[in-house]
Amino acid sequence: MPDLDKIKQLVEMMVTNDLVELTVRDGDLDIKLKRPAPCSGEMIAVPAVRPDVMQLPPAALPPSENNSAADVVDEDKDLLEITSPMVGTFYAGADPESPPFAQVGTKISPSSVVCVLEAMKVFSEIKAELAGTIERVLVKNEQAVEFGQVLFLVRSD
Amino acid sequence: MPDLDKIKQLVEMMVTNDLVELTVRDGDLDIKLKRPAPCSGEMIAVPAVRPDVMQLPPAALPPSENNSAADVVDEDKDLLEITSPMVGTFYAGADPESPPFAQVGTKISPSSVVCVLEAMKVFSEIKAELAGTIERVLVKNEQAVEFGQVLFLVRSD
Amino acid sequence: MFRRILIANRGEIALRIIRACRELNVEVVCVFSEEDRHAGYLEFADQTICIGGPAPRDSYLKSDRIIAAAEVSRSDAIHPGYGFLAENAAFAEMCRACNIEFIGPNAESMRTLGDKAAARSVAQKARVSIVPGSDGILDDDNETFAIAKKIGFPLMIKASAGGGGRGLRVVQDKTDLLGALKQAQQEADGAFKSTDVYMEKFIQRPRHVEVQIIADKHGNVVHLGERDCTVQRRYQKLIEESPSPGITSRIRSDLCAAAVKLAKAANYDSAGTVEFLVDSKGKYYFIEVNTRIQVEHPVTELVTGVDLIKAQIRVAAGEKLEFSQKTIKPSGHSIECRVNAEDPDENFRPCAGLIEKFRIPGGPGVRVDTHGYQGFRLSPKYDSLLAKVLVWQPTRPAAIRCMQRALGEFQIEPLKTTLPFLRKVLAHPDFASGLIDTSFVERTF
Amino acid sequence: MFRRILIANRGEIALRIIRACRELNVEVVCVFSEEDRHAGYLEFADQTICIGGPAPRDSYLKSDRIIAAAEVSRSDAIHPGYGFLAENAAFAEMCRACNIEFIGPNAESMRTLGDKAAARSVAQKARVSIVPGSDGILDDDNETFAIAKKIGFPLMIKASAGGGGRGLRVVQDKTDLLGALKQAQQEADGAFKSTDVYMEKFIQRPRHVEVQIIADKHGNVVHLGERDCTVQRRYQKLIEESPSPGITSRIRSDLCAAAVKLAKAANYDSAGTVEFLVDSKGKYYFIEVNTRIQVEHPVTELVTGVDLIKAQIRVAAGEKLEFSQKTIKPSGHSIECRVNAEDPDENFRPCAGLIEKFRIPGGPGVRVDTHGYQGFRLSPKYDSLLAKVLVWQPTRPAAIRCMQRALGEFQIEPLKTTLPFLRKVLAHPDFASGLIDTSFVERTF
Repeated sequence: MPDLDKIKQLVEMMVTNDLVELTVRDGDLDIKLKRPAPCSGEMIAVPAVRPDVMQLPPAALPPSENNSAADVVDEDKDLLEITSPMVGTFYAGADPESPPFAQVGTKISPSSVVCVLEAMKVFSEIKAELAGTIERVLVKNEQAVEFGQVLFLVRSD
Repeated sequence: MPDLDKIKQLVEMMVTNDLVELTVRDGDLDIKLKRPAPCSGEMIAVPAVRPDVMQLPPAALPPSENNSAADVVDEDKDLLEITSPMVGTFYAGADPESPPFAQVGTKISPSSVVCVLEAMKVFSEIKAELAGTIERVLVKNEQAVEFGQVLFLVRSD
Repeated sequence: MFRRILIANRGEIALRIIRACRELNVEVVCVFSEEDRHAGYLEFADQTICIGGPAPRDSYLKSDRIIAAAEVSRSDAIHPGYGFLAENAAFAEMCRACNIEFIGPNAESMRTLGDKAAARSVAQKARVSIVPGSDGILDDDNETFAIAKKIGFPLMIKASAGGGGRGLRVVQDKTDLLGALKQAQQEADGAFKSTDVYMEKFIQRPRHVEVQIIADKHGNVVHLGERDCTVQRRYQKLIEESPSPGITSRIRSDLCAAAVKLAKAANYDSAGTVEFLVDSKGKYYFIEVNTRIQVEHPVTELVTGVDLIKAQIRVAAGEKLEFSQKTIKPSGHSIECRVNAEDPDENFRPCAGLIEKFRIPGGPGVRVDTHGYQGFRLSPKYDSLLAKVLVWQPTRPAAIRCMQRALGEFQIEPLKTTLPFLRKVLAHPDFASGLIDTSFVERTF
Repeated sequence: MFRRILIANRGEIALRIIRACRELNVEVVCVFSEEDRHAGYLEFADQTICIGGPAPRDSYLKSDRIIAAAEVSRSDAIHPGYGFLAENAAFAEMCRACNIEFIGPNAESMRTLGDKAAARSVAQKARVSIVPGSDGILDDDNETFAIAKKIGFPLMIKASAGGGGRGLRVVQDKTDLLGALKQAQQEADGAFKSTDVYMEKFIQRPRHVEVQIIADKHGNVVHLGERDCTVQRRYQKLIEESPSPGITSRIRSDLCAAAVKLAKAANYDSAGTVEFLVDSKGKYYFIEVNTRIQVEHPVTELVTGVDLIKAQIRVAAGEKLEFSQKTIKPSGHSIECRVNAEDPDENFRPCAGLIEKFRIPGGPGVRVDTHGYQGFRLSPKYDSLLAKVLVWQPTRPAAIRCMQRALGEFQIEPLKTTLPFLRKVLAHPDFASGLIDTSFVERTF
């Protein structure tokens, strides 16, 4: 174990001098230290994601319709996504009485129907196109969905 | 463990000279130091210094009048500056026949008159307010000068 | 009035329509492609819906997805802007079949005027002069001579399947006629596998002058004066102005009256533009009708004080026009310059990328319509129109000075744009004199 | 016309004058303080000259340095903008003594109208009604009663040395008169070491209405209609509009005629503003003349189509007015909102610093005058006016909607501005009704 005090001194040196990386190798000794790079000012270049800037009378939209694919929090990068291939209304089951095609825990194969999407009075069965277990359902029954919107998160088996 | 003092010296060398990366390898010894690249986004925040954006007929201005204090290249940080305390016309000597008050090589004391500035028909003698030797004269006889414009660079003795 | 309008377009015209809706107190739904997800103008919509991938055929041309988006957002009308589906009569019918109003003319009127031959015949019935031509294939030499005599020289022989100048011959007098006909037929055969050619009068050094009309569903048709779009490059309009500096007030009123007659003959009921060529002697020829709002519509807004998009939405909602021909009194002079992200030194090659500096002109008499801003990443997937700079002044010389001032203030970096080119055009004595024709740009720069 | 104009001002008005000069083909010299060295508008000048330190007294108020700058740059005129030296008759005389035209009225007219008592007497001679008052110190009780009777109740007793409301009493009827007089005198004595007080009619719930005039050096005086500046906060104008929504057309023409009479009586020969208070019964009282261009001048430009700065420069150069009273036909409705870098939640405390996001509104009917831009560092050393947002629409309701739309689009970060406050005012029913007085903001928000 190398001298902790010396490492501490190295760290201080880094901080004081704004280093982002420091590597010391000496025989068996190998010390590597890294700090995050400071913000490069890019903030200015990246447009903010739609703040509520409009001060006109707010739209009386059904609240559930305001989701967009960009809003879905990407909590778990290992999960697979089933996205909407079209714009329309999401139906979880074949009809209001039927159980949902896919719920949390449902095992699916690529050919499994996971939902029905309706657009212009046409109902389309949507297939999973992948295999695994439904981990999360991100839309509600009868919710409007846009192109590319994530409908289900699936854990690959 | 290598000599911390030497690492410290290396770091200082980096900071002073604005290095972003430094690698030293000597036998078993291997030292690698990194500093962040200068913030690249600041460019956006700093207005460019007056490019010729106007495409309208250019002004037929006497060319010598376009200097501004900001344009003076700061070549040597050790030199002292004598700046103009007013807006007016610079005269190097007491009258057209007289030699200049201050030329390159002239030794000056704080009370030395270095030039005459004329504004609204009033001629004011400008004193050096510092001591040393004139290293550069940055304005020409009868040139218009603005407030704060550097007139002379002076090497302190 | 509609409660919620879906905008089936993007970029500056989407923003323009958003602004009109805001002022009408109508909610706005914007559809967008994945490429436009971060575009700033979407922030001003009440709701946004992604409808597909970057390619227009995967999004802005996907009529079914757009109508589905209107249905799920419960929009009661769709504004198509210009381009994309704006002149697609089938789309207009599909919208209306789904109980969604298409903000544009009725489909029949759109179909008639959208077809060149049908539009010519409407014009003829309305006694509006058209470019004289053979109205069919040339297959008999005697007939060819007869038609040529009627049309007069110079004339053009054009391949029916034509394009790009192939199979095209300009004939100066009748001794050259048959030779040129044969050459054109051979060339057409080689290029298009068809020897079909037709004949049309060659309009020498024409100006392009168009009349803005607006009609409601109650039979009222009003013209809003003309726009001169003579400054073009490869049939792309670069600068538009109103009034036209190249026509007399007599021709002006003839053109405007002709446009109204034509619109009435076609049962037109929306905003539209009737385009004419005007030759150096002041003779004018109808060429086509644009059954949509146009890029250059703000030129007319500045001289008439009429908000064309608001008016277009109102008539689509069934309202009567708020003004009559008598109350429209154009005043002053307006000019528009299109600032495209194109490199004028590299044959107007489109440029795209991050805009790091974007300072738009302002102050008196200046209007800027743009979806751009500092920090905006201009996509290479769509057209290169980045901003429209417009000015209004009491006179044309003052408007030219004002435009020069405004173009001088406009700072865009690092993208190349047509700004330096526009500055050159504005400073050119021929532009100042107003005595130009549609070949001005290609001849001069 | 002048060959080169020096602008003795900064910020948005300096940029406004640069724009006018560009359009007049006149060269521009801008003086600036060390604090403004990197301000973007300086890029648009042909020449810039640093005249001193950040404090106005070290630069923008340094008349000798400004005149020296005009001399070394061979400028033949100085435009003072508003504020700083704009109403300094001595400076105007100094300029002219140095053969540099001061772009403003002749010094005598400026001196007369700049002095409140002298201006009142000019108004009285021109038979323009003024706020009735004691025209002197109250020192005799009988006389006080006599004057009070003439003026009528309610009235105000004010300390001659007054300010900040001290030594000020509103008297509702004559039984309170002597008591209030004594109180006011005592308070004035305590605050200003002087018991001098005078009496003035108390104008209840007044509107602030001002008339824009412009006169040339050939005796022509034209008014350009009125501006209503009733939306104020602590005597700072926040929103201005034209025409005034609170006066009849009869009062309008009376006010405008009075303004012209006054200007003629004072031999006025530049752009200027005659300010009036109008009470709830439509009675109006002259208060003062501003012998300069005003912040809110673009409101008038939008309804008349006249570029006031260009006109002001032209008359200063000796030209005759290009228009007459007959040719001026105001149309539509215009509103201006002042966007100040002030925090409305912190008692309008000024804010300064780097502007990281700055997206200005655009499109139809919108004009923005601002020296700001993304990347601009707003100095805390000068006033907090960052942008003027103006709209024009055919009617007042449309103008209000358009302004709401424009304010909604305006994005400024991270500085606090008055934008949220302005949005609240525009959405207020009392503003919409137009039936407000100068206390509206303080009473309502």
